[in-house]
Amino acid sequence: MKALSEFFYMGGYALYVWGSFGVTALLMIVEPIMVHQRRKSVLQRISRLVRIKSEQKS
Amino acid sequence: MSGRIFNIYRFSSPATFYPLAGKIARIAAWIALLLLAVGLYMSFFVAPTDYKQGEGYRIIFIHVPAAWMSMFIYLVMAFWAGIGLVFNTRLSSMMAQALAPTGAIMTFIALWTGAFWGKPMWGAWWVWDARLTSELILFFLYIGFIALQGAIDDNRRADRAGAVLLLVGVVNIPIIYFSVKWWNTLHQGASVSIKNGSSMSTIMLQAMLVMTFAFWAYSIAVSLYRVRSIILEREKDARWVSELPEVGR
Amino acid sequence: MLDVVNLQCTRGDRRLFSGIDFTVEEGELLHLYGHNGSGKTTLLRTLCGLVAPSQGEVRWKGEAIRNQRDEFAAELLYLGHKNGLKDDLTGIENLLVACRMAGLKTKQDQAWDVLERMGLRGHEDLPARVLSQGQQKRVALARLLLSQAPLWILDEPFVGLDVAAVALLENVIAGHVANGGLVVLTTHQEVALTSGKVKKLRLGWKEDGHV
Amino acid sequence: MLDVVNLQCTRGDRRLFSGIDFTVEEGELLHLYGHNGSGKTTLLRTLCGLVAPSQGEVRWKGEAIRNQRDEFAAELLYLGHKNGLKDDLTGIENLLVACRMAGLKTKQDQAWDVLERMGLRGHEDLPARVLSQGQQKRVALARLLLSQAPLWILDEPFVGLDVAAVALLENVIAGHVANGGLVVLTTHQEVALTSGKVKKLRLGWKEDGHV
Amino acid sequence: MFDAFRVIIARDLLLAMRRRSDVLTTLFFFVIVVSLFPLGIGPELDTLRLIAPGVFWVAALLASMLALEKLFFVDYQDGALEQMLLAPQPLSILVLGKVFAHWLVTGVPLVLLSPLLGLQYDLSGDTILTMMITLLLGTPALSLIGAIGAALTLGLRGGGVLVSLLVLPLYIPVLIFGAGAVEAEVSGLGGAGHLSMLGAILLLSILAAPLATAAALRISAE
Amino acid sequence: MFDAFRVIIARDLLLAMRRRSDVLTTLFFFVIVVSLFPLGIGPELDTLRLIAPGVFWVAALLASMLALEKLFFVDYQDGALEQMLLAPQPLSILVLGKVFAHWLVTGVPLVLLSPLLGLQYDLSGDTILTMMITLLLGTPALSLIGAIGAALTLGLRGGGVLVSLLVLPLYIPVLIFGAGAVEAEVSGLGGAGHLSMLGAILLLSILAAPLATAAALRISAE
Ligand code: HEM
Ligand SMILES: Nc1ncnc2c1ncn2[C@@H]1O[C@H](COP(=O)(O)OP(=O)(O)OP(=O)(O)O)[C@@H](O)[C@H]1O
Ligand SMILES: Nc1ncnc2c1ncn2[C@@H]1O[C@H](COP(=O)(O)OP(=O)(O)OP(=O)(O)O)[C@@H](O)[C@H]1O
Ligand SMILES: [Mg+2]
Ligand SMILES: [Mg+2]
Repeated sequence: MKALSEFFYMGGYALYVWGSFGVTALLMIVEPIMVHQRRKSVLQRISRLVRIKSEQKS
Repeated sequence: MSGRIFNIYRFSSPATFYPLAGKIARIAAWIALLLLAVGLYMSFFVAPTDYKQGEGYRIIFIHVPAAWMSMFIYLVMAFWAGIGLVFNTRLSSMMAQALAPTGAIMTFIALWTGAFWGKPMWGAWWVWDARLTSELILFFLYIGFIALQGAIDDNRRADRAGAVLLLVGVVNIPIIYFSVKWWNTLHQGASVSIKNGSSMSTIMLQAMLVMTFAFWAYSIAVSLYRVRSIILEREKDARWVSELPEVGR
Repeated sequence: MLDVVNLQCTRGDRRLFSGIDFTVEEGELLHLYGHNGSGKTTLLRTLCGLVAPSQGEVRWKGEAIRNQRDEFAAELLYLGHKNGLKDDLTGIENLLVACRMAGLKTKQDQAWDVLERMGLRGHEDLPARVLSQGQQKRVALARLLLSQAPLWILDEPFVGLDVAAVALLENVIAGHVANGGLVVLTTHQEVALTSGKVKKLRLGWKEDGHV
Repeated sequence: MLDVVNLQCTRGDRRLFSGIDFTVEEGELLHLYGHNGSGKTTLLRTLCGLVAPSQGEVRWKGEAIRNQRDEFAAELLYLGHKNGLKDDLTGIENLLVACRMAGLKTKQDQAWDVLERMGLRGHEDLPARVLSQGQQKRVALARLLLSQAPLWILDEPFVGLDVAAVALLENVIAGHVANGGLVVLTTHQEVALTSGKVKKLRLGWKEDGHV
Repeated sequence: MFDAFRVIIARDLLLAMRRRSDVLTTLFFFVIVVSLFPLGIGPELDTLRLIAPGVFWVAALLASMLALEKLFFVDYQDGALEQMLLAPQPLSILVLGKVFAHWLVTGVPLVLLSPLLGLQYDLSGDTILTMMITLLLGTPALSLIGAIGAALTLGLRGGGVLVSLLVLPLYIPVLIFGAGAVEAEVSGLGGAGHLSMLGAILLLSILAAPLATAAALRISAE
Repeated sequence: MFDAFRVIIARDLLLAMRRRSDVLTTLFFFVIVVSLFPLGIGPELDTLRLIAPGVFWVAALLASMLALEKLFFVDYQDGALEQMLLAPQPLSILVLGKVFAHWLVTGVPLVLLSPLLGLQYDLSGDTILTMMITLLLGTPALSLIGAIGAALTLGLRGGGVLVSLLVLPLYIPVLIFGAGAVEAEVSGLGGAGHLSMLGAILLLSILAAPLATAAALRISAE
């Protein structure tokens, strides 16, 4: 337990170390999520397009 | 992605590149996860506390890889843009476009971690030092490229305009780097020199290298994943897109 | 002379036209028509090389225009929706600058003559900004009287002109065609072109007359 | 209703017209014509109160318009050479904003209907910037279909429209006149207005037909 | 009347949204000006802290002046201004709406961003707070005053200089009280007096500027 | 070829003469920025002398950046640019002509006026001379580089910011060497090194910028 809190204390540099690692982690999680959402919305749009096209044909 | 010569033409077609990019992206993502885990473990538990900077120095393990990636990605973008402009291949312009946000994020991380490092070490969030300034300018270059692409509706125009900008920007990078350096040496300013006394121990260097490769793999994975969406957006009228398995639903 | 091969243009997501083929020879006039938004302006700009087609190509004397940009430009006169007049220059100055940029060695008094023929006597010295809509158009069209280019590409040249000016312009165009020139133009008005060979091309898939 | 008394306008050093008197009553259309630069646009802008005349005055319902600016504005619809469209708004948004600024409570679906009647189906959602010349004009003219103002002042409304759109617009104008509206317009094209009383007024001293 | 006010604000905000990057113009200009100085002057934090209030206020003033040029110009060019003049509402209300929307888009972001830039100059928290308050009071006054100049020079050749020439003398009091308040705060004198002067200028300009601007627009559009 | 070059310079100078006040815009902006600082910062000559090179160079850079926006825009709007693209001469020559005319009108007056403004900051004769030389070398480079940005953003929404955003990173070396040369001169180190770098940048941009600008114009006018 003590080791853990000492670890998070980072010898007094907690704000700086965790501020850096935290933001980096946040960005590296958010970026893939945004990329994934972009992909989902593109796929949705394309499926709609395909459906419209096939309706027009029939 | 360079591939063998006779493969280049084949893979410069979006239809063949699309599935390939998916495969590479998946592999790169796993490599990134693995290396990140190892790298983080090494940087927090294996690497010893610095005798001068205490625990604060651990920021180096993301700061330096991010700073390196930020510059490298710009070069890669310029390379693709040049190819796109000369050979008029759509795919290479898409690659440039896909890399830009990742590059901007890397630049931002380098700036942010640098600032969070600077406060305890130098006592200021920001000083007008050579590297800091040139990194800030690099950030502007990225944002400029993204903004330019965003402002143009027409894809082909966006590609070509972006390419001109990237190529002009890449000429500028060495100029900035050296000019800023020169400018600053005239002013022995309030800034502490980045090359601090403590020479890096091997274990630190190893951890940093692992993190660098992790960032590398991460960038490849994310940008290839993004280029797949871009390909779909641009080719949405093409036959092969409507026949993709993931479109069917 | 001017060959268009399998031309296709896309704007935004829309394909404006595709598979367009035609030829215009010396002494011929091509009248493009079609409803609003059918792509006439876009086609004309493609013919000039201002817009790159998404497929197909435009050839001048058998060679693709993008491989001979300056040579083609020297033989082309394009007047678009926008007049290309500088608001702060007078009619005379505008005309002279436009001609000289096109590589002609036009003299001052030639320009005065021409503006007088265009019915701008007494207005030559006013800045273009204060001229009326129709007078501005006349200044722009005055270039036609001085040009030596064989190919004229005119986008709605009759817009804003009064009856007399329309008649004059029709004469000028007919004269050019009779002398072996080539003309491509668009207009919604009915235009009588008395001499020369007139071709017509309709753009747009919808029925003409569709609102 | 609309009385013009001894109107005179000067631009720069030139007196464009003077001593103009006319009246337009309900159910009447006034067709202004004259050669390019004769002062038609200037006269229309004076009627709206955008230009102050150097002599004479314009009266609406017996009272000078400059004394009842807001009341007059509420009963007036002016469409000039310039369309007043914002390049970055879509057709729908442009129409709605224009109507609401004029004090109308136009609904979203009314606006869609009207644009469809103007032949802009499928283009309602494009920013005005990418529309063709004629399509932009159509968006601007769509206001006519929603307006409740009795007095319409239209400066060359037919410019750039294709045949079908011209016919539609003629109908709309004729309808307005038949319903007791007032219209003042200029155009160089011959326009058939079937119903209502049509007055004509020629501006310019020179012979019509002078180039 | 409030309808028209609302419609025009909604329209201008929508337009600003469409040209998202236009919103940033002024902001970005402000950031550039503030960040370029250290590059030109050198990195000593002592010098920088000394000149910070001046740099910030000059930057805000320039940013506001530049944004002005376009306040009425686009409307003028595409004919929307004619339609505004012919709208059945008092023109000054429309003008107030336009200026308000303009300030929301150009002034507010600048106020919100100033703390971040303050860090670059190593300013203390109190100083930054005072700076924000002065900017919050000062920028709307700048927009209102500037609108008069913009309306007067509409469509004139070289509107640019003229606006600057006309508007500058009116801007200078705002600059002096704005930068003065921050400096007084820094030197421990307390900036209350300067702040209340800024407030008074703002009130006066809300009352008088829209009327003057409306009159100017009628003249210019002729 | 030189014909076209001459014609376009003559045209642009004539236009500038017609809108005499437009010539003054940039100059006036420069004067404003430089003169506002003493107002914002306070009148201590020591501080002022310290920041003078930075202020002058930042002002020159901003003035140049602002003037840019209009470099091609008017031609684009009234259709004259289309005619330029269709002229039977290499476009880069026409571009070079336009930029040169632009510099004559916006850059040269600024160089000529700087000594006068230098007196406000109590600069020595030598410093003023160095300042003029750096401005003489630097401002044409700024115009040439800026033209690329202006061409790329032609007709785009929010062109204003975009130009600044794109051009700024390219301007910074010029700023650093320009201000650096003056500072080196002041501190007695001699600014020759900086000056030759400025010269090199100018040469490079004369060679490369017109080509890039021409390419960008063709892309933008489509
Ligand atoms: C916002 C602030 C900062 C920025 C933008 C920044 C930027 C950079 C960049 C661009 C690099 C790569 C340069 C190269 O490899 O040549 C770098 C490397 C490095 N930075 Fe920072 N930095 C910042 C703050 C700091 C601080 C405060 C420290 C430590 C006191 C630091 C220590 C380092 C170290 C040790 C390297 C590796 C140097 C090398 O291997 O060449 N940085 N930084
Ligand atoms: N980005 C875009 N997205 C969708 N459609 C577009 C885009 N850009 C242009 N268009 C369409 O392309 C067409 C442009 O046509 P163009 O200007 O060539 O028409 P035109 O035949 O000259 O019409 P007019 O008779 O009105 O002058 C319009 O229908 C317009 O809506
Ligand atoms: N400052 C000025 N000095 C001299 N003449 C001027 C000035 N301003 C305008 N004019 C003249 O006033 C007239 C403006 O006319 P206006 O625009 O009303 O013509 P119009 O009848 O609408 O013509 P069009 O049919 O071409 O639209 C033009 O002949 C123009 O030359
Ligand atoms: Mg057209
Ligand atoms: Mg008219």
